[in-house]
Amino acid sequence: MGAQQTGLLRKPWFQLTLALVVVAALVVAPLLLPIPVNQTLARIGVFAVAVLGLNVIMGYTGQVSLGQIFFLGLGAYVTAYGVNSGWNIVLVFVATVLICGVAGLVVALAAARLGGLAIAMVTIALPIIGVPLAKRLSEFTGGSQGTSARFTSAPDWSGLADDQWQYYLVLAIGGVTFLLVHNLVRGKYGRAFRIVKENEAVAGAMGISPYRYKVLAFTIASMVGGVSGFLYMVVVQYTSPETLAFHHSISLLASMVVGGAGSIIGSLLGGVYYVLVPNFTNEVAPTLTSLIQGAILLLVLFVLPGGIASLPRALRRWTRRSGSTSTPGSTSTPGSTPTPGSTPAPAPGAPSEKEVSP
Amino acid sequence: MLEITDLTAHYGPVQVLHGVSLTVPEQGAVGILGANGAGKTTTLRAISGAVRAAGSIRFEGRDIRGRKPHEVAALGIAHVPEGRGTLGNLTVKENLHVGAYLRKDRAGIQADIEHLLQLFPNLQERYTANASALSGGEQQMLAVGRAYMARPKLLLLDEASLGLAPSTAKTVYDAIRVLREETGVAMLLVEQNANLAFTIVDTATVLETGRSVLSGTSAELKGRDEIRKAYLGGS
Amino acid sequence: MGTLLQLVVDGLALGSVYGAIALAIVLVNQSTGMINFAQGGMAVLSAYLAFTFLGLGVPLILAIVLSVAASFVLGAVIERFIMRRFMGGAEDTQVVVTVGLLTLLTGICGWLWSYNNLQFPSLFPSSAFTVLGAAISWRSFGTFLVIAGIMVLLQLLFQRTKLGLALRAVADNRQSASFAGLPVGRLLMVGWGLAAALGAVAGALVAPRLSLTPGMLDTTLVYALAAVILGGITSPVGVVVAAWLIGVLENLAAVYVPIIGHDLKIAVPFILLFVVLLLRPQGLFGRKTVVRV
Amino acid sequence: LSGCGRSDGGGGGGEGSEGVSASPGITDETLTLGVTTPLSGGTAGPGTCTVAGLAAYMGAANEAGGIEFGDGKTRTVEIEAFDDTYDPQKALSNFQQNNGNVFAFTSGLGTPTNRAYREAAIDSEVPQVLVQTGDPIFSDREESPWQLGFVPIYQNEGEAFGELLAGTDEDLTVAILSQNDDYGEGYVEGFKEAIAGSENIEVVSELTYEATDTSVDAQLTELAGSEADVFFNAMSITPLVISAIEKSRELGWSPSWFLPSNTSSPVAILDPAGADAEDGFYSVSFAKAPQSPAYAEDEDVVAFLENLEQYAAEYTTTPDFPHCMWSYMVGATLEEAFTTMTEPTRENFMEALRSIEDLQAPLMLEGTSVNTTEDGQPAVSTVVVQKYNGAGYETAESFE
Amino acid sequence: MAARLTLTDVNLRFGGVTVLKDVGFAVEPGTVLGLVGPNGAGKTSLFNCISGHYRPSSGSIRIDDAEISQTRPAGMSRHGLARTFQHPALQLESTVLDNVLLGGHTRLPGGPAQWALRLPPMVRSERALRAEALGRLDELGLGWAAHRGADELSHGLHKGVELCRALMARPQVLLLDEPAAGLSHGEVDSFIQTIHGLKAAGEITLVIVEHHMGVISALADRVVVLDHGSKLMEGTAAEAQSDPRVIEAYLGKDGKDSDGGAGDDAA
Ligand SMILES: Nc1ncnc2c1ncn2[C@@H]1O[C@H](COP(=O)(O)OP(=O)(O)OP(=O)(O)O)[C@@H](O)[C@H]1O
Ligand SMILES: Nc1ncnc2c1ncn2[C@@H]1O[C@H](COP(=O)(O)OP(=O)(O)OP(=O)(O)O)[C@@H](O)[C@H]1O
Ligand SMILES: [Mg+2]
Ligand SMILES: [Mg+2]
Repeated sequence: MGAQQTGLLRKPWFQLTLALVVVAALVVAPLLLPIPVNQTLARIGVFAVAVLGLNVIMGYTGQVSLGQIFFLGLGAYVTAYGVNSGWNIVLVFVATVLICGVAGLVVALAAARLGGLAIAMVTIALPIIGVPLAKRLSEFTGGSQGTSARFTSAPDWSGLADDQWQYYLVLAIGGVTFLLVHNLVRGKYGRAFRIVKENEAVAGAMGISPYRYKVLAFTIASMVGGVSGFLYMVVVQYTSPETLAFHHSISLLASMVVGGAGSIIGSLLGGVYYVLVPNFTNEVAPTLTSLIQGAILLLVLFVLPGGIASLPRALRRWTRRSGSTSTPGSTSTPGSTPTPGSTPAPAPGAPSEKEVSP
Repeated sequence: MLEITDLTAHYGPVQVLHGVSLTVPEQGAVGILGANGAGKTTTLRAISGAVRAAGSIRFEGRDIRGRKPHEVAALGIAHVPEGRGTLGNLTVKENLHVGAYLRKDRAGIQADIEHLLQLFPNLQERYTANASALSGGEQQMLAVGRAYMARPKLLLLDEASLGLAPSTAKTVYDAIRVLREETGVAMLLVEQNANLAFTIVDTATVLETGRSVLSGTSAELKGRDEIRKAYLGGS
Repeated sequence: MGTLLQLVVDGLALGSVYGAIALAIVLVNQSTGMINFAQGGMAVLSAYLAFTFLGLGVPLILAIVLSVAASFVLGAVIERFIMRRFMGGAEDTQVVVTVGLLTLLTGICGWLWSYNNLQFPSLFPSSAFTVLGAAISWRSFGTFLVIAGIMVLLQLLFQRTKLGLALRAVADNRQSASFAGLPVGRLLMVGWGLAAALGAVAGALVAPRLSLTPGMLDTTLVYALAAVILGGITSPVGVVVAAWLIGVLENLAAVYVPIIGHDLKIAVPFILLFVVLLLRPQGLFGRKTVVRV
Repeated sequence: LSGCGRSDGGGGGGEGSEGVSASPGITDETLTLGVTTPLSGGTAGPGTCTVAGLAAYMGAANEAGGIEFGDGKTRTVEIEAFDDTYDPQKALSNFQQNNGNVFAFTSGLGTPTNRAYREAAIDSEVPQVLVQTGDPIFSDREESPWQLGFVPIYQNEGEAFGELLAGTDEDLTVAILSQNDDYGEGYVEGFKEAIAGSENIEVVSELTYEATDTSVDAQLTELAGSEADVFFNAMSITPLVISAIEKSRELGWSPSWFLPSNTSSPVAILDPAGADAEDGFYSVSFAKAPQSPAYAEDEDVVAFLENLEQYAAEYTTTPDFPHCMWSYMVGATLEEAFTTMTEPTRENFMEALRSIEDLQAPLMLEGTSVNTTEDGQPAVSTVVVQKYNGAGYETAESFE
Repeated sequence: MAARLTLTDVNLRFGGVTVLKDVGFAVEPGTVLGLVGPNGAGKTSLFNCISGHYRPSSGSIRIDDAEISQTRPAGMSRHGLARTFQHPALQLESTVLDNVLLGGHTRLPGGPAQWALRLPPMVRSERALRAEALGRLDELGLGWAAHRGADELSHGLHKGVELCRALMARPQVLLLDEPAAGLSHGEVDSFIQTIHGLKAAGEITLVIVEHHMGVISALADRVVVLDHGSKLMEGTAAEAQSDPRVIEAYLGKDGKDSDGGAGDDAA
C-alpha cells in the first residue's frame, strides 16, 4: 500500500494536481477559519521560513549554526526601524533582506574558515552577544523595552481583516521564499552544498570551493533569516532583545531536525512544530511545558530519527519489510545504519549480470 | 571449525545473501571468490555479527548467529574489515593495543608488537603517528596487524591485500602463512587477487549474487576455465 | 594592582565552574564522539539528588557520594535507552536529542523541586583568606583544587589506562572496536556513566555558588562549550586551562577594556575562540586530527 | 467557542450592539482570567509566583462561595495560566489564542512579554491589567487604555532610596550595580533624580551586569575599589545578590546596602548570604514578608500561606519570590473591582478597576495601598523603606 | 610537443617527516603515466599536491604553462584537472546519479540567483548533464545503479562510480588513485578497455597510481617509480619491472612472478 502511494506520489501530473489543491486550500482557508487559527497559521509561516534558512546552512551545507535566530532578530529590528522611520514598505523589505545578507556575509567570511563544532561555537556568539548589543544600541532598538511597529493592518480596499491580511502577506512572501530555496537546492547548488557537508576534500576536487560555498550558504541563510524577521514583524509587530535569545536558536535547531534536516517539507513541518508544541503543552499543563516538550522531542526522534519528513520513507520501508518473508534483516551493530534509499529493482546484482539493467 | 549453512541476509528491504554455505575446517584456509557486489563482504560481516542474518553459523560447534560482534571476537574470531577499518584518531601503537584488548599477557603483547613492526617497517617508522595520517597501504597493514594482535583462532580477511604493494602483499601473505603454521589459526579470506589467494587457501567457494555456486580445492578450481577467466587471468 | 590580582583570582574561580562542566563534556565526547548539551542539565539533576539526600538527613559528603553513584547509573541508563538509538546516525540528530534531554531534565527538576532557588551547602567553609592582597574564598579554592585534580585524573585515564584506550577506540570507530572484541555497548554506557558522575561532582561544587535552580548551568554550558573547543576537545588539561583563561580574560576585559565593559564581556570567550581557532584549528592543546583523502 | 464565524478584526465574542451582552470569558456563574507568564526557563521562579498568589486568593474566594459582583450575580473566578517562557512572541500567541474565552489578562510577569501583546490587547479591547512590570507605559492611560500596571514603577523604588539618602546630612559616596535592562535603568534613574539636588551624595562608581551572567565577582571587585559608603543595588537575580553580599564580605567592603523589593527576602537571600545586620541592609517593600519572624503570627500571612498550600500547590507553596505576595494582592484588587462592576463587560470592568481608592489589600504594609485613580501611576505606587534587623525587616524612618 | 603536466623538484614535508623529495617528471598530452612505488612512498601525497589538497613545501607544478602548485583544489577544474580518490569518497546519502552529476558541476552555467529562479537555460543544462551522466554510467556498466543510493553499492562498484564522476568534468588531465584495487580480474579487464576507449576518444592525459602491475603494463606509456618520497627511476613499464632497484624496493624478489599482480598478460 505504502509503495503504491509513493509510486503515485512520483507521477508529475499527480504532484502538480496535489500542489494546486494545496495552494488553493491555503488561499481559501483564512476566509473560513477563526481568527486565532489564522494567527497561528501565519506564525507557523514565520518560523517555517526561519527553519528554512537554518536548513540552507545546516541541513544542506552541514555547518552547525546556532546563530540563525540572530538574523531573525536583526531582520525584525531593521523592519521595525524602517517602518518607524516611515520608509516605503517595499524598501523596508529590501533593506531587511540586504542588511541581513550583508551581516551574514561578514560573519561568514570569518566563520566559514572554521568547521564542525567550532563554527557552532562562533555562531552561537551571535545571539549571545546580540542581546546585550541590542540593549546597548537603544537608539535603534528601543533597548530592553523593545520596539513595536504596526504596519500590517489590512488596507480598506482589501476588505480583509487584519489576521487574514497578515496571513496572506506571510503566505505570499514565505511561499516565494520557499519556492526559491526549493529551486536552489534541487540542482547545481544543492548538490554542491551537500558535498561540502559530506566531504570538503571531494568538493574541492569537483571544483567546488568549500569556503566559498559555505559563505554563500551562510549568506543565503541570513537573507532567509531576514525574511523571517520581516514576517515576524508582520505577525508579532513587536520585537525586543528577547526575540534573539540564543535558546530560540536551539529551538529552531530542534525544529529543523524534528521536521527533517535537509528537506523543504521538513522546514515547513519544523515551523509547525515550533509553533504548535508550545500551544499544545500550554493546553495540557502550563506548569510542565518544559518536561512535556522535552519528552515530545525525544519521542518524535525516537520514532523517526530522520524527522517527520522521513515518515513516508519509514512507512515504505516498514511495509516492504513486513511484506518480505524471511527474518527482518538489518544491521545489528550501532555502527552501521543502512539508509534505505530508493531501490527500484528487487535484487541487486553484479554489473556483469546484464539482466538487472533496466 | 566454522560451518555456515544457508545463510541469508538483508540490507533494509534488499536481500543480498540468498543462501551461502561453506565450511572452514580446523586449521584450514578457505577463500571466497566473487565479482563486485556478490556478497563476499556481507558474508564475513554476517559471521562477525555486524549484519543480522538468517541461516546457521556454527563456530566450534556452537551457534554464533545473532551474537554481537564483540562476543564473536571474544570467541576468537578476528575480522580485518574491508576499507579503512583503522581507528584514525589513535596512534599506530594504540591501534595495536586495541587489537590486543582481550589479551592479558603483557609480555606476549609486547613481543607480538615487535614482531609486527619487523614485518611492517612502515609501521615502525610511523609508530606514534595517528592512524589517519598513514597511507592507504599502511592503514591496511595496520588493520592486518591489529587482527593479528588478537591472536585469534579464526581470522576473517576481507581483501587484506587491497592497496598493498606487490612485495608487501607477499610479505603479508607470508606472514599469514607463518602464523598459520605456528599457531594453527584457521582463516576465511576474501581476495580479489586470486593468484595470491591460491598460494594460501586449501579450498575456495565462489559466490554469485549472494549464492555459493561452486566450491572445491584450489587445484580443482584453478583448473576450471571459467574460474581462470574471471579471477585468475590465465588464458 | 590589588584589583588586577583580585580579578585574576575571581576569574580562576569562575573558570573552575566552566571547567567542571567542560570536563564532563570532554569525557562524553572522547568516549562516544558526541557533544552532550544536556551535560549541565544532568549535573543539575545530580545536585538535586544530593540535595534530596541531604534533606533525608544524610551528611553532606555522603549525600554527594550517593548522588555521584546514582548519577553514574543514570548516565549509563540514559545512554542505553535514549542515546543508543541515535548512535551512528546523523550528528545533528544526536545534538538535538541531547537538547531534548536537557529540556526534559530541566522540566523534571522544575516539577519535582520547583523553580525556586534552593540553598545547597558548601563542602568548604564560606570564609576567605588573603594572599598578596587578593581575597580567596575557601569555596573557590576548594573547587579549583578539585577540578584540577579531576583534570589530571582524566588525562591519565585517557592516556595511560586500558579503559581510556578502549573508550577512545569506541568513540573513534565502533565497528572496528567491536571487531577487536571491545564490548561497545558497555563501554558507551561507562563513558556516559563516568561523565554523569563527574557532572555530579561538578554540580555539588558549583551549586552553593550559583544556588540550585533547574536552569543553574544553562549559561555555564555555553562557556563550557567554548572552553572545550578552545582547549581542544581531546585534552582534559587543555580544556580546563582554557576555562581558566576564559574566566580570567573576561574579567580583565570587562574592567580594563571600556568598549567591552561588563555588558559585553560574554563576547570575550568567543573572540578568543575565533582568533585561536584561525591559528590552531585543533584548539590550544588538542591533537591535530589529519583528514586524509 | 465564542462565535467561530468571521468577525472583522478585533474582539471576538459577543460584545456588540446590545451593549449589555456579556464580554467573552464571563458568564453568570464564572469569570475566567488569563495569566501569560514564564512558567519554565530562567524566570520561571518569579513567573510561577505570579500565578500562585492569584490562584491562592481566587481559590479561597471560590471556596467561600464565589465573589458577588456589582451586578448582583455571584461568580467563581477561574484562572488559566499560560507559559510564555519570557518570549514576547509566545506571550502574544497566548493572548491571541485565548482572548476569545478569557475575560481579562492579568498578573503576568515581564516587560517585553507584556509589551508584546499590549497593542493587540488595545486593538481587541481586552483588559491587560495589574501586570507585574514596572514599565511606566502600562500606567499611561492615554497610551494604554486597556492596561494598568500593578507594582510600583521601577523609578518609584529607586526614588524611595534616593529620598532616604537625600534626607541625611552626612557626606556619602554611592556605588551602583544595576541590571542591564529597563528594570535596572528605571531603578537608577529614580534614584538619581531623587539625589540630584543633594550636594552631600556622590555616585562614585556605576556598573551593570547581564541577567544571564553567572557571576558578578568582577563588578564587586571593581566597585569595592571605590570604597563607597552605600551600595545601591538594582539586581533582580537571587543567586547573584547572594554572591554579591558574600563577595563584598570577602573583599572586606562593608557598605550599607539598598536592595530592591524583589531581591531582599531574609530567608531567600540575606540568611544564605550570611548578611550581617550591622552593615545596614535597606529595602523597599509594600508587602509583608511571610518568612519573616515578625509576621509569623500575622493574620494575613497565615491565611496567605494556607491558601497557597491549598489552592496553588501546582504552582508553588513556598513564596520565595515577592511576586507570590503581589499576585495575591492582585487577586484582592480584582475582587474589589468585581464587586463594583455593574455590567459583565470589559469596559465596565476597566471602569471599576480604575476607581479603587486606598484599598488595603491583604499582606500590604502599613503606609501602602492600592490606588488606581491616578494617571501615570500603577495600582501600587507607594513603597516603604525598611531596614533588616537580623531576622526580618522593620520600617526605617531615616538612613543611619 | 610541450608536456601537459610538469613537476619540478616537488618537496613535501609534514612537521619532521619528509614525504616527497625533489620529485620531478613530465607527462606528454594524450599519454598515460604509471606512478608506482611501495606503500607510503608518497604517491597519493603527490596526487594531493597536484590536485591542490596538499601544498608542496617547495617546487613547481604546471599544467601546460600555468603554475598550479599554490592553487586550491577548487581552482583545479579551471585547468582541466580531475581526480579520483584511493579510498572511494562518494556521497553515500545521495543516489549514484547525483554523485556522478556532481562531477559536471563546473560545466553548469549560472549563479545562485539564476538557479533559484530556475531560468530555462539552467533547466536545459541540467537536463543535458543528466542525460550525459546516464550515458556515462551505461558505458561503465553501471546504468542499472543510477537511481540507487550510493551506500547500497559494494566497495568495488564505488570505484566505478568515482571514475564516472571524474569523467563528467571532461578533464584534460585525470589522476586515478588505485582505480583497480578491489576489482576482480574480469572487472580489471573492462576497466582497461574503458581507459583505452578514453584515450582513443580524445586527448586525455592520465596519471595512474596502481599496485596492479597488469594494469600498469597494459596502460602506461611511461612509468615513474617512487620510493621513500624520491623518484627511483622513470622508464617504460617493462624497464621498470626489470629494474633491479624496483624489484628490490617494490615488486619483491620474484617480482616478475604472476602472483605479484594477476599476471602481466592482461593486455
Ligand atoms: N548498506 C547497504 N545497503 C544496501 N545494499 C547494500 C549495502 N551494502 C552492500 N549492499 C549490496 O549488497 C551486495 C553485496 O555487497 P558486498 O559488499 O557483500 O559485496 P562484495 O562481494 O564484498 O563486493 P566487492 O568485491 O565490491 O567488495 C551488493 O549488491 C551491494 O550493492
Ligand atoms: N597529512 C599527513 N600527515 C602526516 N603524514 C602524512 C600525511 N599524508 C601522508 N603522510 C605520510 O606520507 C607518507 C606517504 O603517504 P602516501 O599516502 O602518499 O603514500 P602512498 O604512496 O600513496 O602509499 P599507498 O600505496 O600505501 O597508498 C606516508 O608515510 C604517510 O604516513
Ligand atoms: Mg567487499
Ligand atoms: Mg596511496
